This record gives sequence, C-alpha cells and structure tokens, in this order.
Amino acid sequence: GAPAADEGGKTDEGTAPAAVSAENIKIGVILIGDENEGYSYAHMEGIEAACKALGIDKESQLIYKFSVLEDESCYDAAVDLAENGCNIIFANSFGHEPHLMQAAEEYPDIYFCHATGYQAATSELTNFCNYFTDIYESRYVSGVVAGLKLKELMDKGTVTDPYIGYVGAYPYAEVVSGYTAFFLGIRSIVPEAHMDVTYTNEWFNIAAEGEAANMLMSRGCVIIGQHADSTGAPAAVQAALDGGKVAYSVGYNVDMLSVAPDAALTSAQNNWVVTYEALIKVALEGGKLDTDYSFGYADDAVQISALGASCAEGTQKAVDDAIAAIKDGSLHVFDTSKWTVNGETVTTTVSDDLAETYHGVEYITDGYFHESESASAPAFAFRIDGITELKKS
Amino acid sequence: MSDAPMGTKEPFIRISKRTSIGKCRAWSIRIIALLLSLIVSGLIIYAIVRMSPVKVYVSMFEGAFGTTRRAWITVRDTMMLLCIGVGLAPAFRMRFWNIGAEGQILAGGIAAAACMIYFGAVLSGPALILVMVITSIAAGAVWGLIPAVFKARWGTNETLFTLMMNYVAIQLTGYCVSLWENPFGSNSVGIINQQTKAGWLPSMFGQSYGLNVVIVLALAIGMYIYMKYSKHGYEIAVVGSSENTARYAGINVRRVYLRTMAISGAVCGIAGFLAVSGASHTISTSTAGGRGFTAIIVAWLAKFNTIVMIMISLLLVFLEKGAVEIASRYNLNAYASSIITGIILFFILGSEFFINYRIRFRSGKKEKEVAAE
Amino acid sequence: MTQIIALFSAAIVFGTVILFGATGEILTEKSGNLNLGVPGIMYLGGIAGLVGAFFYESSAADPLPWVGVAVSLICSLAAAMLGGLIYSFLTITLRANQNVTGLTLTIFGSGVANFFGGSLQKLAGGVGQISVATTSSGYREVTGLADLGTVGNLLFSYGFLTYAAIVIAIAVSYFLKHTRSGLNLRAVGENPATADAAGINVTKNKYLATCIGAGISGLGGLYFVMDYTEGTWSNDGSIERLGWLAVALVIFAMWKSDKAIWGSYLFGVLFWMFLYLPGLTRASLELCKMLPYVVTIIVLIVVSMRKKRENQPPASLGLAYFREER
Amino acid sequence: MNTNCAVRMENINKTFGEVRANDGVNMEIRHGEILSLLGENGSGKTTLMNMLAGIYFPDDGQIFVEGREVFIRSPKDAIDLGIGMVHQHFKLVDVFTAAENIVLGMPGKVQLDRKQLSAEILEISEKYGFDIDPDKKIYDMSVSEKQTVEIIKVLYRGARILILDEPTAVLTPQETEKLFSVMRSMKEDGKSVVIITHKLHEVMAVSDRVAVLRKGEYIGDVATSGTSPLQLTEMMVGKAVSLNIDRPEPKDRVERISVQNLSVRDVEGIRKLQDVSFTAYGGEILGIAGISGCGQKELLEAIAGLQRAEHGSHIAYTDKNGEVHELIGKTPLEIEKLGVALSFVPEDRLGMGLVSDMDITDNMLLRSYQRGRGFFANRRYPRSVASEVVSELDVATPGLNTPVRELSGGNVQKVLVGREIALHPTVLMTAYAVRGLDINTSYTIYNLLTEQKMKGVAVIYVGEDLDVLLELCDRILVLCGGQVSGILDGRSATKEGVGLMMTQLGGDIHE
Ligand SMILES: Nc1ncnc2c1ncn2[C@@H]1O[C@H](COP(=O)(O)OP(=O)(O)OP(=O)(O)O)[C@@H](O)[C@H]1O
Ligand SMILES: Nc1ncnc2c1ncn2[C@@H]1O[C@H](COP(=O)(O)OP(=O)(O)OP(=O)(O)O)[C@@H](O)[C@H]1O
Ligand SMILES: [Mg+2]
Ligand SMILES: [Mg+2]
Repeated sequence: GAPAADEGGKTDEGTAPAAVSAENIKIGVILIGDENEGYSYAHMEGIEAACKALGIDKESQLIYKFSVLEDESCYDAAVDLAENGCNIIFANSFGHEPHLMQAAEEYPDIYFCHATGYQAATSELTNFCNYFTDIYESRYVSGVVAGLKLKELMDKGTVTDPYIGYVGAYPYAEVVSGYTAFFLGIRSIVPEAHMDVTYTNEWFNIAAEGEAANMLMSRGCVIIGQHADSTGAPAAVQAALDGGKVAYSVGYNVDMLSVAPDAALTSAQNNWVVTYEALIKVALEGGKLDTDYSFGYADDAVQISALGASCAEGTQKAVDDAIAAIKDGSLHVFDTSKWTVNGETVTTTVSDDLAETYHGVEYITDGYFHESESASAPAFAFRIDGITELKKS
Repeated sequence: MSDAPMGTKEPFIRISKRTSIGKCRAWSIRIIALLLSLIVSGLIIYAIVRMSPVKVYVSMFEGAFGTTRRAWITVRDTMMLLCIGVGLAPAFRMRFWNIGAEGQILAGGIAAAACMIYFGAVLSGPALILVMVITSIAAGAVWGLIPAVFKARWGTNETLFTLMMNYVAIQLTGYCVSLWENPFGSNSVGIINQQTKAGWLPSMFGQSYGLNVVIVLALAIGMYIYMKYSKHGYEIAVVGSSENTARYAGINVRRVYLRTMAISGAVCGIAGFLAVSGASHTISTSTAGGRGFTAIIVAWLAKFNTIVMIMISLLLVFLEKGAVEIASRYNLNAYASSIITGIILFFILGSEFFINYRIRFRSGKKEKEVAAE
Repeated sequence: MTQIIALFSAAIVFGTVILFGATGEILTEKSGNLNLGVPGIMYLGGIAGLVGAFFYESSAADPLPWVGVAVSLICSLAAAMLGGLIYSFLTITLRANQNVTGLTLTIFGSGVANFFGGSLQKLAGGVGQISVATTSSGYREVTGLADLGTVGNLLFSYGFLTYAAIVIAIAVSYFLKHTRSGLNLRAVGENPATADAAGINVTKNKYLATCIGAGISGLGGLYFVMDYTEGTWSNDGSIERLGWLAVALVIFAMWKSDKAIWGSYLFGVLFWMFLYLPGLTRASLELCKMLPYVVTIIVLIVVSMRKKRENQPPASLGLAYFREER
Repeated sequence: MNTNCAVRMENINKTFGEVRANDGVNMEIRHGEILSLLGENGSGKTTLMNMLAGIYFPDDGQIFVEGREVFIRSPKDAIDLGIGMVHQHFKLVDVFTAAENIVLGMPGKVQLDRKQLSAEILEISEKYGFDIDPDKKIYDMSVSEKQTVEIIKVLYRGARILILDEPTAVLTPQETEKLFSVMRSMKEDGKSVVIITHKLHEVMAVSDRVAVLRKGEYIGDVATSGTSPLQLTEMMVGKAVSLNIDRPEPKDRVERISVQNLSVRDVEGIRKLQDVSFTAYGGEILGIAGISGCGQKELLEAIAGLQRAEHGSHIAYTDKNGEVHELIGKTPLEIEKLGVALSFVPEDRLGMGLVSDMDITDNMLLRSYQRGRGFFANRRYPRSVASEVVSELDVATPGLNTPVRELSGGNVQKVLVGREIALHPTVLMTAYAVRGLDINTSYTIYNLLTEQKMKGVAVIYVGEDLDVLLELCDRILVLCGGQVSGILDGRSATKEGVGLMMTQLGGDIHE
C-alpha cells in the first residue's frame, strides 16, 4: 500500500519505513537522461536486472521519470512517485540531491537513494542515502590495459613519448579521482608515463568530446581516456587511427567497440545491478538505511568492458591479476607510495589547506587513500605529479 | 492565335479571403482541428505502443491533472510560460523579433540567485524579495535593451542579436554557476538558502505556487490593458507598422524601441525571478529550459493577445505533462511528447487557414465550404 | 603548428555542418520563407540517414560503403524534404505563420529524431552500440591527397560531404546571382506580388526552394551523424544547437551562401578556440565559450553601421502571399 | 461576334466580403484603340482590370479574348494572352536593376546574360523613345523612371493589350506628354491600350473612347470626340456637378510661417534645399509648384519637424497671440507642444501618413492620441472624427473597423486629408492632396481647402497640376532644383510662366 503522504511531516528519530513484499513493492527512478544516454542507460539496465533477480515485475512495479532536470522538476518527480505509491525512489544525477532530500524529508516512510551525492552522511534523514561504486578500481584496471598498450607501442618503437590525454567533463572530485586512478593504472606498467587532462565543462557533448580528443592528439597524446559520457572521444580517436595516426582510446560507461572497433581498448564500467539489488533488498526488508553504499570489485559492482582486439598481448592476464589483487586487498589504487604531489608523498588529508576539500576527514591511513569508504562519493582531489591539467582549476 | 498555353478551364479550387467569421464558427474550426490532431497522434501512438489511443489520452489527462499536486505543477508551468509570452507580446507587436527571451529569463534568474546568495543572510524576508524582484527586472530589462539600443540607432538585425544574446546569457550563467557551485567543479549550485528559505517566494492560499499565479495573471491582464488601451500601446503598434508613420505622428521611435524592449526584457526577467525564487530555488544553464522559444509559439498563436495566451500556454503545458506521463507509463522516451506537441500544433496552425479563407470547388459553381462541415 | 592545424580541421568539420544548414536556409529564405525549423530539419536528415544505413548494414550480409552512402543519402534527403514539405504546405498553401510553424517543426523534428534514435539504440543493444561503420567509412573516405603533408592534411583529409558543402554553397550562390530561375526565385522572396504579376509561379517557387533548401539543410544533420560523430546517435542536443547557429550564419553571411563558407569556418574556429587556448580556468572557460556569439554580435553591429541595401533580408521574408490581398 | 474586339467581358461580378466591387459589368476593348476607364474612387476600375491581368478571378461572368472564352487564372495566363498591366502601385523589385525587373519570369537560357539583356532593352526603348539605364537599381529611380520600367516590362513580354492604372498620377506634365506619345505609337502598332485616370483633360487628350463605371456597375461608353468633361463627370457621379473652384480674396492675412534661408541635405549629403525663404500667411493658399523631386517633400517635412535643416536655417511660426516660435531643431512632438496647430498631408500616404493595418478610427487617433493627460488613449473623440470624415468625404468603406489597407487608393487619401483638416489647424500643408482622387472628390477637397483658408488657416498646397494651382492658389512659389525660382501672384500668373520657372531659376518674388 501507499504510505500516507503527510506533507511536511518531520522524521521522527529512529522510525524507518516498513518492510514490503516483492509483489507489492513499487520502485521509482528519476533519471537525468534516458536510454539515449550511456550513464542513465547503465542505471536502467542495472535496476531492471535487479528487479528480475528479486522477482519484481518491471512493467507494473517500476516507474521511470526520464530526462529530469536538476531543479524543482526533480522534486516534483520524486513527490509524484511517492504519491504513486513507490516504496523506494532513486535519482541518478549529482544535482538531483538537494531536491530529492527535500522530498525525502516530506515522506519519511519512503526510501530515497541518490547516486553520486554526498550529503546523506551529514543530513539527519534516516530514509535517505547516497550510493555510488568504487569505479576508481575499474578505472585503475582500464589504466592497466592502456599501460600495456603503451608499453607495446614503445617496445615496438612506434611511440617514444608515453603521453596520455584525458577528456574530462569538469574539474570535479569524481573526475579527478577517476583520471588519477586511470593514470596510476598506466603508471603501474609504464612508470615514466605522463598525462594531460582537459575539460569540456559539459557532461555530455559528443562533438566537444571528440574535438577535445583531437586537440589532445594534436599535442601528441597516444592514449585518450575520458570522463564524459558520449562516444565522441573514441570515435575521434578511431578516425585518427584510420587516418594513420597512432592513437587508442579507453572509454567510460559505454562499450566503445562498436564506434571504435580498432581504437577502443576497453571501457571502465559500473555494474549497477549489484548496488540496486542491495538497496532494493533494504526496502523489501524495511528498517534502517546506511548513509552510503559503494561496492567495488569485491562485489563485482564494477568492471571493464570486453577487451578490444588492439589490446596488447597478455592484457587479459594482467587485468585478471590486477582485479585479483584489488579483491584480496593486496593492491590499493591510491597507495601513497605510488604518487606524489609536488614531489612529496602525501600522508594526510586533515592539514589546514585541505580542510575545505576533505571537511577534516582523514582519508589516508595505512598508506593509502581510502576512496569511497566513509562516503560513497569519490573524494580524491589531489593533482598528482605526472598529470597536467590544461585547464586550470 | 490557335493554341494558347493557358488553361481553358476554370481553376479547380478557388480561395478567397473571409472578411469576418463568427466567433462560434472560428472556435468550432479550431476544435475540429484539435480533435483531428488527437486522432492522428493517437494513430501514431497506437502504431508505436499498440495502446488504445483513448487510454493514452486518459493518461495524458491524468499526467497533467491527475492529482492536486500535478494540477498545481501544471498551473505553475503554465504561469511560467504565460509570463514569458506576456513579455514577448509588446516586442512582437512592435515587430521587434525578440527571440531572446531565453537570455532575458536567465539574466533575471542570475540576478535573483545572486541576491539570494549574497544578501540572503543580510536582508530580511520581504526586503530581500523586493531587492530580488528589482534586480531581476533590471537585469532582464538590460538584456532586452542591449539589442534594442543597436536596433534603434543602426537598425541592427534584432533576430540574430537576441538569439546570440541567449547564448551569451547561457555562458554567463555557466560562469556564475562556476562561482557558486558546491562542491567545486560539480556544476551544481544546489538549493539556495535551503535552511533559511531566504528569498523564496512565500506560499499563498496554502499553495507554494499561489503567488506565481497571482503575479503572472496580474501581468497578463496589465499587459492586455497596456497594449490595448494605453498611449504607449498605441505607439508600439504604430512603430511596429511603420517607423516613418510613427515619426510623422511625433512619436520618438527610438524611445519607443527602448522603452518597449525594456518592458519586454523586464517581464522576462520576472519570469527568471519566478523560476528561481518561485520554483527551483537554484540556478543552472537550463533554468530557462527552452521556454523562451516555446513562448514565441504561445505569443504568435494568441496573436499577441495576452488573455488568449492563458489558454494556449495551458494547452502546451498540458501536452507536455501529458506526454511525459505517457512516456513514463509506457516506457517511451520523453521525446514522444515533442512529437505529439508538434503534430497538434501543426493542426492548429493549419486550421487558421479555414478561419481566414473560404474555399470553393469548381463543381458547377455551387458553393461548398469545406471548413464548416 | 599541429595544434593550429587541428583547430582549423575542427573548424572545417564544424563549419560544414552549419554551412549545409545555412545554405539550405538561404535558398529557403530567398523565396521569402523564414524557416526556423532548420534544427528540426537537420535532426530529421540526421536520423533518417542513420536509420537507413543501420537497416541496410544489419540486413546486408556484406555491406558496401557506397551502397550505405547511397541509402542513407536518399533517406536523409527524403526525410528532410518531407520536413520542408510539411512546412511548405502549412505556410505556403495554408498560409500559417512562418515563425510558429518553423519552431514547431524544430520541436517535431527533435522529437522524431531522438525518439527513433532511442529506439535504434535499444535495437542495437544499448547506448553507443549503433554503429554504421561501413557507411560512415564511405562518408569519411579521403583521397591520396590527404597524405600530402601539412597542406594535404589541412585541406584534403575530409569526407566528400565537406567538399560537397562548398560546392553546393557556391552553386546556390551562382544560381541566385546568374541564372534566370535564381532571379525569379529572388523576386518571389523580395516581392511575391511583383513576381506573380510577372508570370512567375510563386507557389511552385516557394515550394521548390523550401523543400530543396530543407534537403540541403538536412545534409548538415547527415554529415554530423555520419562523418562528424562517425555513424552513431547521441541525444545531447548538439544538432539543435548547430541548427540555430546555421540560422545565425544566414544572417551573418547576409543571405549570400558563398560568404557563408568562410563564415562557417570562422564560427568553427571561434567555437573550438576554448579547447586550444592555454591557461583557461573553470570559470574563464565558460566566458571563453561566449566568443563565437560575441563576435557574431560585433560583426552584426559593424555591418549594420554601414547600411547597404544588398545586405538586407529579402523584403517579404516571413510573410505569406495571397494574390487577392491588398 | 464583333471581330474588332480584342477583349470582351460579360456579366462580370466580383465581391470582397460585403463589398461589391464589380456588379454585372459588360465591357469591351477594341483593337487599336486607346480606351479610358473612368469612375469615382472605389468604383471598381482597378478590380475589373485586375481580372484581366489575372490578379483576381471573377466570381461570375465570362471573358473573351479575340472572341474565344478564356479563364485567366493567373498573371501568367494573362501574359500568355498578350495582356499586360502597369499597376497603380508599381510591381517592381527594389533591389533589382531595371533589366532584371524587365526579364523577370521570362523564358530563355538558363544562364542570365546581362549584357545581351541590356542591349535588347535599349533596343525596345529606342523604338518607343524611352530613356532608360538598364543597369540602374529601382531604388535609385524616380517614379517616372520606374514607370518606364513597368511599361518596357509589358512591351518586352509582347503584350498586345496594355492596361495602365493611373499612370499619370505621379508624372509631371512633360512626362505625361511623353507617355501619351508612347501610347499613341503603340496604338499605331495595332495594340490596344486601356488607361485609368481621373484627369479628364487627359482623357480628352489621349483616348478614343471612354468607358465609365459607377459603384461597380458599368454605366456605358462614349466616343471621346462626342463628349465633354462635364458629361463624363455626370456619368461618373450620376448627377450634375459643378467643377468650379471658388477663389475668394484672402481677408485678414496674418503672418503664420516665415521660412528664412532654409537649407537641407539628405542622408547621403546631397543638397535638397538651398536658402529657401518665403512667408505663408493665414487666410491664403500658397501653392508650391515644381517638377517632382526638387525639394517639395523636404520643404514640408522641414516645417513639420521631420527633416534636419542645416545651420543658419530659420522657420518662424507666429501664433494666434502674435508670439513667434522657432521651429528648426524641434521634433514634431515639441512643435505640437508649443501649441502650433500644424496639419500635414504627406506624399506617401500609407508609408507615412497612415498606418495601413489599422482601421479608420485608430488612424484618426494617430494625430490626437497624445492629447490629454492620462495614461490611456482616448478613442471616443477619434471615433466621432472618423465617422464624420467618412460621411463628409463619402469614403467608400464597409465600416470604421476596416483596415485602411483594404480601401481603394482614392479612399485612403480621403481618410488622410479628412483627418488633417479635422485637426483644426492654423497651418495646413498638403503634398499632392488629390493624387489618385476622382474628379468629384478632388473638387470637394479644393473647396475644403478654400474653406480652411477662409477660416484663417495658412494653407500650403504642393501640387503638380498647374491648372489647379493657378485656379486655387493666391500665390504660387515655384521651386527649381531646391531653390526658390520665384513667387507669383496666383491670379495673374500664367501656365507658361510657371512652367518656365520650374525649369530655370529666375522670377519675381511676389509678397
Ligand atoms: N546570394 C545572393 N542572393 C541574391 N543576390 C545576390 C547574391 N549575391 C549577390 N547578389 C546580388 O548580385 C550583386 C553582385 O554580387 P556580389 O557578391 O559580386 O556583390 P559585390 O559588389 O561584390 O558586393 P560585396 O561588396 O558585398 O561583396 C550584388 O549587388 C547583389 O545584389
Ligand atoms: N483585395 C481587396 N480586398 C478587399 N477589398 C477590396 C480589394 N480590392 C478592392 N477592394 C474593394 O473594392 C472596391 C473597388 O476597389 P477598386 O480598387 O477596384 O476601386 P478603383 O475604382 O480602382 O478606385 P480608385 O480610383 O480609388 O483606385 C473598393 O471598395 C475596395 O475597397
Ligand atoms: Mg563580392
Ligand atoms: Mg484603382
């Protein structure tokens, strides 16, 4: 049954939504895009797979709100879903968070889960959580793939300068964390590699991403990574490759092989089903919600897409080894011994000049930066040596 | 001269202009067009989702008015669109093709957001709102005035100028977002003054959007009176018709350009204020969200009559909300709504022909009117 | 140096999209029809070409590039011209308001394109999985001249549509300036009553110019899909933005398609400048993206300051014609 | 069937909404004749001819060309039938050259050979004695040049039936004479020419036969040789009318406008007026004569505050209390605020004097809306003025809410003149006040002007018809190339004298 919508009702400390059966649960999903757009599409696939696994009918029990902007329309959508009897409501874009929280405050009997956000830990809402994945782990692994390719090219003498380019969306922690992990993956193979990062200042613009990749290749970059949502960059790299240039691409979210069959090496991906299954299970059982959910390789919540034909020999094995090492805890992506800032090893995130960035939380213990552990949102924001941001922050 | 190439037959269809048509007749033509368009889009929907069109239309209605909240959202968005249409009306009447509403809204929105951010803690509730309204009006007016100054002085093409000003405003918004975003680089300003609600438009009649309705309806009625009965309104019409005549009549053409565009921009600025203070409480490059363009359709279909605009805005918002509901319910992507809106507008646009013109077929000179049947 | 070439290449590719759009629109506007549906038409041209190529490639056992090119070209032209036909029927025959009809066509076109784009993604197995690599390679095939060092790289490393855009722009310009039909068409746009009295079929001219213009504009969408983004679909709104820039370019080029050529490349340079300018920050990058628009405004002002009769829009642009009207 | 008939129209009907523009018209056009089509404003002349030209299609009736029934569905059909029409409002593309306008719509090679075209055009113009530069843009042309283009356009198409709708309304007497000789040589070629004009002396001078329309109905036709202007007027109006201009002696002449050393340049810097000085008195009509384009427009506009004058120019206005105001440098609004009651009928009616999309009431409002303090425009007063003007000047209109655009040319002019007189001016300036008006209405206007004069208004009358100027005005100022050639006494001046001064400077100044 639908929970009573008592408007403006405050959460009583300790109350939590009640359990609901798989036949009766209703799930609402607020997406920034639709099946046209890789990021949202991945979420859709994840949710639908989770529903299937849990015996929930996606036709009658799953309601989508597509292309919801990051403003009051997110709140409208959330409340509408709540009034439609949803027991758990997801929203997938960063800017949705405050609007979703507003709805969460009004509907304490419903779970509200927000991907990429960071405010659950500090809010008093017990029916609201943040979730994301340890995508940096698969970023690292995709870096290993790229590193092996780079090494192969250097061994053959085709490439002398291990120069990497990265198309970022915004100079935002999620992006910084991603490209640093990717770079560290490369450096685990080619220690002298260096990388330029540029930003398009847009999450999703196929032409801008393509041109950014072209720009990086014109500087001499031979591998192009990306944290922007379209196929623009890999396609541009494929075109350059067709034109006789040496260039390869590592994508994000989407398997790029269809648009860049020769140039695409792999893509770092989320396997959202794991996360969604976990969250929907919470709703089925009722009760308390954690503030943050972030699953990684250990739970198979992240992955890289099928390796492209251009990958260097032995890549699969190296990938498997890296994944195994991550899973067994012997490999930490942000191992402080592997990176420096201004030539110095970083040992803490609670120094004065970092207080604002890390809110006084100590992320570095046991010799590595604990990404996405206390909070699901990526937090790594160091600009490490070897990476140059072409656009200053 | 044996075989002249010209026709030796009477034309098959003859069209003549109607001088007048009863209101009743005109509206029945429009309603027929609307019904036809519903049938056509129904068929298309059926072809795509194999759903009974009737069911589809019922869900459209539910999408727009199914719950009180939905109805209020429909009303809120209608008011938003109406407000912009009202802003465009005087400019269009002056034949100043202001397609820059998008930018003027953003300018107003930026101003409102800036006030909320910088004065939120300093000023008390009503004072802050007042300052916001004033700065939004000023910002919108300035954004409208810039092209007007050049149009008045050098006759610079305002269509392209205002279009470009939209993009300039979008980038300016992007710039402001980069200053105000939290956390850095997230491109998201978040809800401004979420705790204090400083600068939020207070609710009225127990409805968060009550005040929006009051403000916009007042604007629409005021603009109707202004354009129809005031001296300014008359000047606008004269300038729009012929600058030369206006000069002859002693009208200061440049001043009318500037004044009217300031008003047009100001009302769009108010729309920006309403979007930020009265609805989203945040600012982003999509705050205007293409409504500046949709409002052009509203203004034209209503022939710049701001009262008629109420209905047209409602129709467009209804279509949008309805189609979004269909999309959500039948798992179509949201662009289905654009297709349906497009088809319905095509039919409405086409129907005006049968209101303004009379068609006669050749057959034996018997007058047969297609439109009436 | 390589970066400058890269910037110019980016500008040419970018410019080609809007050059198609603008050339088509110039032809249309010269007939007195102000078609604000250019973005919609480009959408239609783009998606139809993609759909055609997609179904060809997925049905043929061994798809050939040239067949793919032919199929998608035909589909694209047909769809774009159909868009032009809808617009023509409404504005010419039914004398509906041109502004609203155009804007509606843009809404409709973007709806159709993204709707079917989405369906196609699903069909292809997910986002980014649509690939018409064979057809796209047909569009992007370059001649041996591309290998002629820097010059070859700068001038000859593009697909055939890039050059087609230039040829069409020059042809349209020649047509308007130097042929009888071109003169007649311009007369229709300047003063339909005059053209009519001179025995020119106003309706036919308007229909033809609008539909052919739409076909040319639609090629902009096709080029974007097939060449620029290499045969895939994205609903990021790029085509719509480019469509509006094409409309802007028409005015920028003063309704002369030969002048639109360099105008489009200039737009391109200004547009991608932000990627190449060093030292931009998060904030100043946003301001830098204003560049093309601000420059357009400045050019517009400068042009208007030296008023020239020839730089004005066609005199009856945007007005419906009815012979018996006074 | 009369084989001498080039065109026969039978029982032609045409209505616009409620207006019956043509009602059962039967008319014929014969081979090798010049036919005058006469009728009051709005009597349906243009409409009737437009049906031959393919602009309108008749509601009812038949048209025979060379004895064969035809359906003229478009101008193309008309052209193919050898019918060509020069319209009242020129149908030319402003930004094209003469040659481009002439060749419009003609079949021929795909490519446009501009050189050869110019040669062909020069050939035609030589044959008929035109003077034309094929490569000149229309917007650079004077009205008579534009008309020449229009006529050549028709000839170039090989028209055998030429229709001219009020071709002389905008021509000087010399230009008119030239046009008539062209018409005569066309007639000699065996072509038929139909001319619509309101000037009876022209009818008498050029035509062989006259056909008359009244309120859409065909009244009949007479041979020119067997009729007189008086009879024709009677046929047109339906009753006997007197065509006399009463010219009472001015009384209580008082100085109103004194122009001193007025010099004006246009936007391109070309001098339009140079050191023009004169005085206009209340209680008299000051005529202004001159070939078109020699500064009349600028002169009136300068007084009305619509032209920027050069340094050293003065225009002094003496108001009723004897106070003197300088008008130079003031906007029309400021002039009005001074209490100067200035009425002005400009040359360009729909482009300057009236708002073509607005109805008659709102056009009346144009000159009075600024009166009164409030924010709102008062429409009660204009509405009463509108109905007064309509009834007094007999404006043919379906109602006060009809856009003036839909009125016939003459009726548009009536609305404009009527409004300006209704303003109770102290100075009334008119530029070509009767252009396009039928003879009856013209005389109504002359008498209205005289009436104003007797009320003590200073009337400045710019006209092209010297006969009228000599009959109507108390004094006549002759302009020549932007300078005052002389000021003559209206009662003693001769047509020849004025004509001479129009073309060369020199003459007395009659105060
Ligand atoms: N695309 C066009 N459409 C219509 N008319 C045109 C077009 N291009 C040129 N014209 C006309 O043809 C004439 C010659 O064109 P051209 O472009 O050579 O002009 P131009 O004298 O070189 O002017 P500019 O100084 O602007 O280049 C122009 O005056 C113009 O009237
Ligand atoms: N296109 C039209 N739409 C509406 N009414 C029209 C139209 N054309 C003509 N009329 C009306 O038909 C009547 C006859 O007009 P027409 O122009 O034929 O008169 P005319 O004899 O040429 O007058 P004038 O001497 O003033 O030129 C007028 O009352 C006019 O208002
Ligand atoms: Mg040139
Ligand atoms: Mg007439």
